[in-house]
Amino acid sequence: MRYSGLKVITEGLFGNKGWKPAWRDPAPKAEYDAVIIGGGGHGLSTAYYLAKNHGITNVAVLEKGYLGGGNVGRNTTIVRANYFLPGNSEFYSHSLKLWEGLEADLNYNVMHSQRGLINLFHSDGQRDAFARRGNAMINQGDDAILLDREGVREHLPYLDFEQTRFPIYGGLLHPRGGSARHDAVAWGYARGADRRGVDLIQNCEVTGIDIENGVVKGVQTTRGAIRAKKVGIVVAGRSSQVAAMAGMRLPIESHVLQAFVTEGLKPVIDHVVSFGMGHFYISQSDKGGLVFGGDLDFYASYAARGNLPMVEHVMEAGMTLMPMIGRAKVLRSWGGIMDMSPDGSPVIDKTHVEGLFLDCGWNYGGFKAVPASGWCMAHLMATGESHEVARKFRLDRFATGHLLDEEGTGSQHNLH
Amino acid sequence: MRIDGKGLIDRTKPVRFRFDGRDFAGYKGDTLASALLANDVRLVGRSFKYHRPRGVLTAGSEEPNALVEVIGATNQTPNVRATVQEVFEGLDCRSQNRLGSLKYDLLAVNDYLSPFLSAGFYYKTFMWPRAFWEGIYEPIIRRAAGLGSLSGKHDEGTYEKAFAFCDVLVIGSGPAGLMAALTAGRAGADVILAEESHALGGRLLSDAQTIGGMAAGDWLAQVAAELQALPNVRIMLRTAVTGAYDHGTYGALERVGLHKPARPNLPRECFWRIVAPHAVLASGALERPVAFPDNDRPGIMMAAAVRTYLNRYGVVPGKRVTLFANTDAARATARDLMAAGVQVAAIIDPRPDAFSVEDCPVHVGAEVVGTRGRLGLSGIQVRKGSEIIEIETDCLAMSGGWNPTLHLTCHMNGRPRWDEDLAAFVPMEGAVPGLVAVGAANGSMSTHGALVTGHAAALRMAEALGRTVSVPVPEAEDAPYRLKAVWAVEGKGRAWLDFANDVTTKDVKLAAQEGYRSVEHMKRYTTQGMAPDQGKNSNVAALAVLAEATGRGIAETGVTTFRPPYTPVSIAAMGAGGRAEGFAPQRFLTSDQASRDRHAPMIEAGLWYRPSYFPKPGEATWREACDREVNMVRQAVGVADVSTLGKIDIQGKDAGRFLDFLYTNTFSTLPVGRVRYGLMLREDGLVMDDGTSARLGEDHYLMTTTTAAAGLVMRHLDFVHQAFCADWQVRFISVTEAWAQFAVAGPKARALVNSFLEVPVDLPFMGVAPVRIGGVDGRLFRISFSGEEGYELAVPTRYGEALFRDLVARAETMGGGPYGMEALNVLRIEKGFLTHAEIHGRITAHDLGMEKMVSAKKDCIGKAAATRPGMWGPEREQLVGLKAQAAISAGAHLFVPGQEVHRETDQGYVTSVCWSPTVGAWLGLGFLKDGRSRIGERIRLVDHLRGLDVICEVVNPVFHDPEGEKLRA
Amino acid sequence: MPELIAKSALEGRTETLGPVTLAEVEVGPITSVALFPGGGKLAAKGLKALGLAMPGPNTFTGKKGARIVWTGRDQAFLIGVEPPALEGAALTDQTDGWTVLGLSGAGAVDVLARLVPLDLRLASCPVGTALRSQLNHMNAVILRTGDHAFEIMVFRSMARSAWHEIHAAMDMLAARAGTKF
Amino acid sequence: MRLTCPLCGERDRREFYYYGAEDYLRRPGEGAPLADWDDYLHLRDNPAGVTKDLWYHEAGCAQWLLVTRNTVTHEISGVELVAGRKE
Repeated sequence: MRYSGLKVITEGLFGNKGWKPAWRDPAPKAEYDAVIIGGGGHGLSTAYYLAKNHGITNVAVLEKGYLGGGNVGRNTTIVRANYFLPGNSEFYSHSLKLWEGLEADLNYNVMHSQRGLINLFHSDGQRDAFARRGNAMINQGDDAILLDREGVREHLPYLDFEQTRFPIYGGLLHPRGGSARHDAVAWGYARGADRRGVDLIQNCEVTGIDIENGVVKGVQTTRGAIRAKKVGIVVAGRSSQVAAMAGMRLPIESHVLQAFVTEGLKPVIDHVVSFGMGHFYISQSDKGGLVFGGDLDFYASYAARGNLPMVEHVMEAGMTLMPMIGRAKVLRSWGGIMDMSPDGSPVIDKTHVEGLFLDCGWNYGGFKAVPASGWCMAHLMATGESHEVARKFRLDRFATGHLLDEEGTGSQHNLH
Repeated sequence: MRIDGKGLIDRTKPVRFRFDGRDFAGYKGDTLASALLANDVRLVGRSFKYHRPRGVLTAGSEEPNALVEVIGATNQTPNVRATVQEVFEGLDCRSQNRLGSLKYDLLAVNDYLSPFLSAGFYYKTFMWPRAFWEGIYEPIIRRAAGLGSLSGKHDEGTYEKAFAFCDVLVIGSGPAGLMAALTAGRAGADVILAEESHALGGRLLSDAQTIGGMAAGDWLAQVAAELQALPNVRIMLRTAVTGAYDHGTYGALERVGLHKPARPNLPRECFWRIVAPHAVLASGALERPVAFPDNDRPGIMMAAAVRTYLNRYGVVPGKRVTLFANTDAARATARDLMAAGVQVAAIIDPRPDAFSVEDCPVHVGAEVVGTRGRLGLSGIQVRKGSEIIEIETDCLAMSGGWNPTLHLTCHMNGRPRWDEDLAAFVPMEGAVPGLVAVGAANGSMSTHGALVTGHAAALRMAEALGRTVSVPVPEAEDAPYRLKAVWAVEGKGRAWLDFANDVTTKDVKLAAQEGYRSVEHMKRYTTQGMAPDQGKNSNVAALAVLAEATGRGIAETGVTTFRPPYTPVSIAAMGAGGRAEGFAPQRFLTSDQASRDRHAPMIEAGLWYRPSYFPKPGEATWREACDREVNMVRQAVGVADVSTLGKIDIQGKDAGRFLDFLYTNTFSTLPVGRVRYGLMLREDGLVMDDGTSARLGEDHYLMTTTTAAAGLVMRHLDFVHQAFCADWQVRFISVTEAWAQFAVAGPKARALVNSFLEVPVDLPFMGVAPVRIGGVDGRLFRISFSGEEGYELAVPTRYGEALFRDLVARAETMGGGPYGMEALNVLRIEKGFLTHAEIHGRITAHDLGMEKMVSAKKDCIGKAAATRPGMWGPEREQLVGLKAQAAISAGAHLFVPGQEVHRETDQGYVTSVCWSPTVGAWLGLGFLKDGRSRIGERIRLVDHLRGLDVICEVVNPVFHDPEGEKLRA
Repeated sequence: MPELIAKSALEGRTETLGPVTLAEVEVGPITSVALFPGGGKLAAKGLKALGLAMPGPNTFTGKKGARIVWTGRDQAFLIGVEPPALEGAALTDQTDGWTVLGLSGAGAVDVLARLVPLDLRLASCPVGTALRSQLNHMNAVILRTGDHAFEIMVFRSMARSAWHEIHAAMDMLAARAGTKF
Repeated sequence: MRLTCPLCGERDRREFYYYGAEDYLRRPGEGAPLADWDDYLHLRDNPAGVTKDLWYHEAGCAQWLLVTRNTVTHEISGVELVAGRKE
């Protein structure tokens, strides 16, 4: 069933009785060419691109809960390509290009909105660091504009330019940055994969990975054993547990990241804005809620909930930067579990087991990576070779010292 | 309409307020909702999507409809619950989410388009042409969405945060909460009783009943008086406990000044962090609506709310009231109304076996299947068997039973349990350690049940605290709770589940039809439960409709998760204190005032404020001042406050050994009285910090760190010490704050220093000695961050200001003066000295050309990891100097002249630049691939953002006095 | 020869609002006494001369003029007296590193409850308690010197922020005073 | 969240700095192969359940603490000083 404005009108005229399920609810088959463990954004997009780009359609996505129930359904929906380091630059640049064609490709409105992202800076040193990054973005072929204080004021007149603790020196504007409707991304990929024949199997938890003589043979699940020639682990948030089923110990520590949404308000914030002297970033959703967040709670956790000190820090940052949001009321806070890697960058790589592939370590930047992560993971699973834009996301780079540490904070998992 | 003789409002205190520009009168004790209803105002808002007319539904913070903007003197507050906001003299508010007037909202057209605006319609359209999304579709959607509005002006209100500690936190002051507080209070425990409303009592304020043989109101007054008198009991009114966090921490929001005219320094709200090992959740239960066709008109209200308006506020919301309810308990609303002389047109009870004792028509086994009235209810249709009965009514009180208010028990991921008898979810026991749900919050629906469970929980907590007490539980109503679950009534037209977000039963069914069968999918697809009431009015019914649509039971379907806050909390309250400069402490140098006296612009360096430069008359730009200051240091003498550098005093027999372990180079061999530059790595082999350490005595060192890394280094030292060598004879402590330290640099530095030392010293380069200045013991270091002969003079901080003023005055007599951060930066770039612009976290000793500083003779932190193959070698970028005749910029990237400019051809980047008055050129420091072997090459510097494209010369990073002759002079 | 005038961070400022008084307090010398491993007995001898001993965690002893305040593992601040010659411990002058604020009067606890994440109920925090903690975002050492009296040590460079924040809390409490609680 | 510092007593989480798993205490000796350093610096069991990790009482006594903790429930079952810990 193809979605369109005309379809919405004709269905509306006939009581909306004709809408078909967005995806099937199949029972698992005994064997697939490829099994993807994890029905989140990355897993669904991997399945989609396996089918679409590589013609591999005998694929199952195994999800222990419901589709899109992980971090793709609990994030602050920011989409950007503003990285400095080679290795990251080309990957996120590729991802942004995919975002820009995603609605047409998926026939699903993921509400990708390039409203512009502004990273504020608060000292000369920060200005230089952001300029260095902005120049890298342009060298990569993406866009960046360095705003001075008055330039920021034109875009964001509501900031506190007079009294804020760390004066606003300017901002790096990334016009193609923006946001999207997070759930729709998962659902759009799910629907697209399903339409190409992929079996999306919910409430199916993987309990073991079958390996014989160093070759993957399939998985054990709560819904029975499934044989597969290739298995992809795409379970950010739970990577360590699933990888352990294959005898692996990962360079990952799991951390909780909180985010917040306010009650609906008439439009007041047009861009995605981030503060440079405290952890705070904000945008306004199409429904009117202010969606914002900050840093990790900083302790290893699998509880999808946080604690007050970080909540308060985020709110205080908001109050010093843009006190006009003070009277907006926080409606809901939530926490997601992040795969934190020792350099803040992800892994898309083969493993020591033949046929077993790993996509993990997205820290808290995984949402914007959903298209390219799936694209590259599918490429890796289909061809056995890393995609050219994901070549540096190697699992052994920590051992060899070829790090991709954008923040320069070092091998401490929670500092990225 | 106000009813004489009813209600707990103070009729001697009339209050005037405004709503949508009209003046109204209410009484002290009224909420905005009760006062508007008393004035027969039924239409108070418009719904989110269809802009349907909406009236007051509830009498509490769960209100989905009656949300207004309160207009203050300086700012407005959106989405204020009229059911919570107390009226006060001068309160001014208006309705929201309308285009035009509330009565004639132009966006009401959406209601006619509703067939095309069903759940998730926007995922299926607005995709073509692509450019129309940001340009046309999205702006229209955004403008239509949202409820109230922010003004865009800074919130200048006062907000407060506070901590409180107690033994027992009681949440809610209905019969269960009062009994718990009384029991724990009499036992001598420290009790906090938090009540969301402005008066104690909970349902006792709304229900006419008897407790312990007396009127409930009298019992309440008696208990309240005793609690107020107990010194160990703290009553917090207008305080909603909003979140349960780990280890007995609760968040709570107190409305401090929202119910009165603004006053200077009076907080609007206070956000409390309450720590309690034991907590009693006595939050009661929320009545739930029934989804029958057109159940959203103004005039259709919750039955308990109608009762609350009658008994607590003396208001009836209609002249001919009908009741549609499926429990015995809800009948009390009709009985109370009749007793007050209000006409009850009919009682409709869907239970076929329901009793019929009231003195009004009672339709048993019947359901409401339709309603009339454009801006307010005028009539309903009732189906009884095959018969349809038309009833004229302007107020329909509805009740679909009760949901325990168990939200807090879910804040730590606890899942509630479905109770088939109650047809409701009840809390999972132990879901929040230390928190025990009692009374209706735990499914004990009778007053007796509330008293007994509140008492029992408090008694157990008192015992756990080692206290005993005997408190009799008074007798009270103990009627069984009987209901037949009725979630939705079939019929023509839409039946609302989520009033606030305009989600109807059709939307939920459509979600199921389209495969969004998981409860989370349904919620996200329909937006049910995501409105300001957070699904308090709709979650369970929506779930029941989904369960039926998917052929599953409710328990199997599961629930979405309740997350903090229980009731929305303003950003300003949780962020209290963060406004303006409160976000982070300010650190001031002792020279701060002296610098400001000289009109130096003060800039932030971390938390510190440091002078940027010291302008002189006639200087038009900072560059002129900076160039002058640089020349002054190079030619005469300059004075700068460097007290912000971290200083750590390290003592003990193993102090040298400790430093050897921390630094790449060796300090145990440093002679007493000498200073050495040290490089410190992180354990991952990258450079953490650099600085000098002085050996003050055989077992006594003083380490300096950069300003930026002072805290980090201290934490690192503590870790290395405690984790790896706690038994060594070494102790250390920060003395950053204890010493004011000033750099004196330039060819005349020695003369200046000796001009005030009691005993002039002749220090060698990298020497340190104790000195006496004006009777004060200080320390003199001969170190330099400028490349000139330099000294740093340290005195106890209290003398800092005096010494700075004195040094500057002396310098000025020698053709010198103070210099600021800008000149300091130029001086260090000229000399190729590093800051955290270069040491940015991805840099190895090898990148800096300092690999020889990593001693081969000993282990040190970071040494092993630095040998990883990716950490050194020519493919990495290495520190170089750059020299150009045109302006260059930090942040630019480097390319081979003649090659294309893109990522693949990128050769490196620039970290620091300056115009060097000394060299007469633009100088830069940067990192270039295999840079050390490319000294002498020409390189192209490109900064797209600043429009620079300059050919530079790659040079040694030490531009000034590369042999160090001036330093050692 | 320069004349070096000593200046405290707040120049002895004092302010009273309602029942609460906030004042910068001059406490005299502050010396960190940090025991080396095995140095406890040697150090005890030196302290004994002052009539003092290393205090237990979270306490201070002595009286104004010669106090010893627990500040960490095998570490204390000797306040109000010049340090004796001590063996077995590292002595470090901290006199100028800290600003001490006195907060006293009925309501002092309520003021601190706005800023300090500590249980200040008398049973948990009796007179004689010394706690290392935070005053809002600043590190602080907090001494309970009376039922309604505290001394708060903060880094000297942050003294103005500390004063400002305590004062703001006093202002808000004073404004609330008319509010029925 | 509250942690009980063995010296200072029960304190709010905001007083503490978190570092990572207890692995950081097992520093390889001089000359250890680089694989040991990879283990030490990067690889983690990262259990969903009981773990031991390192916290620093930064705003308190400046002691590093070894905390036994459940990463799913956040229950804390033990806290000891890193200095003088039992190996």
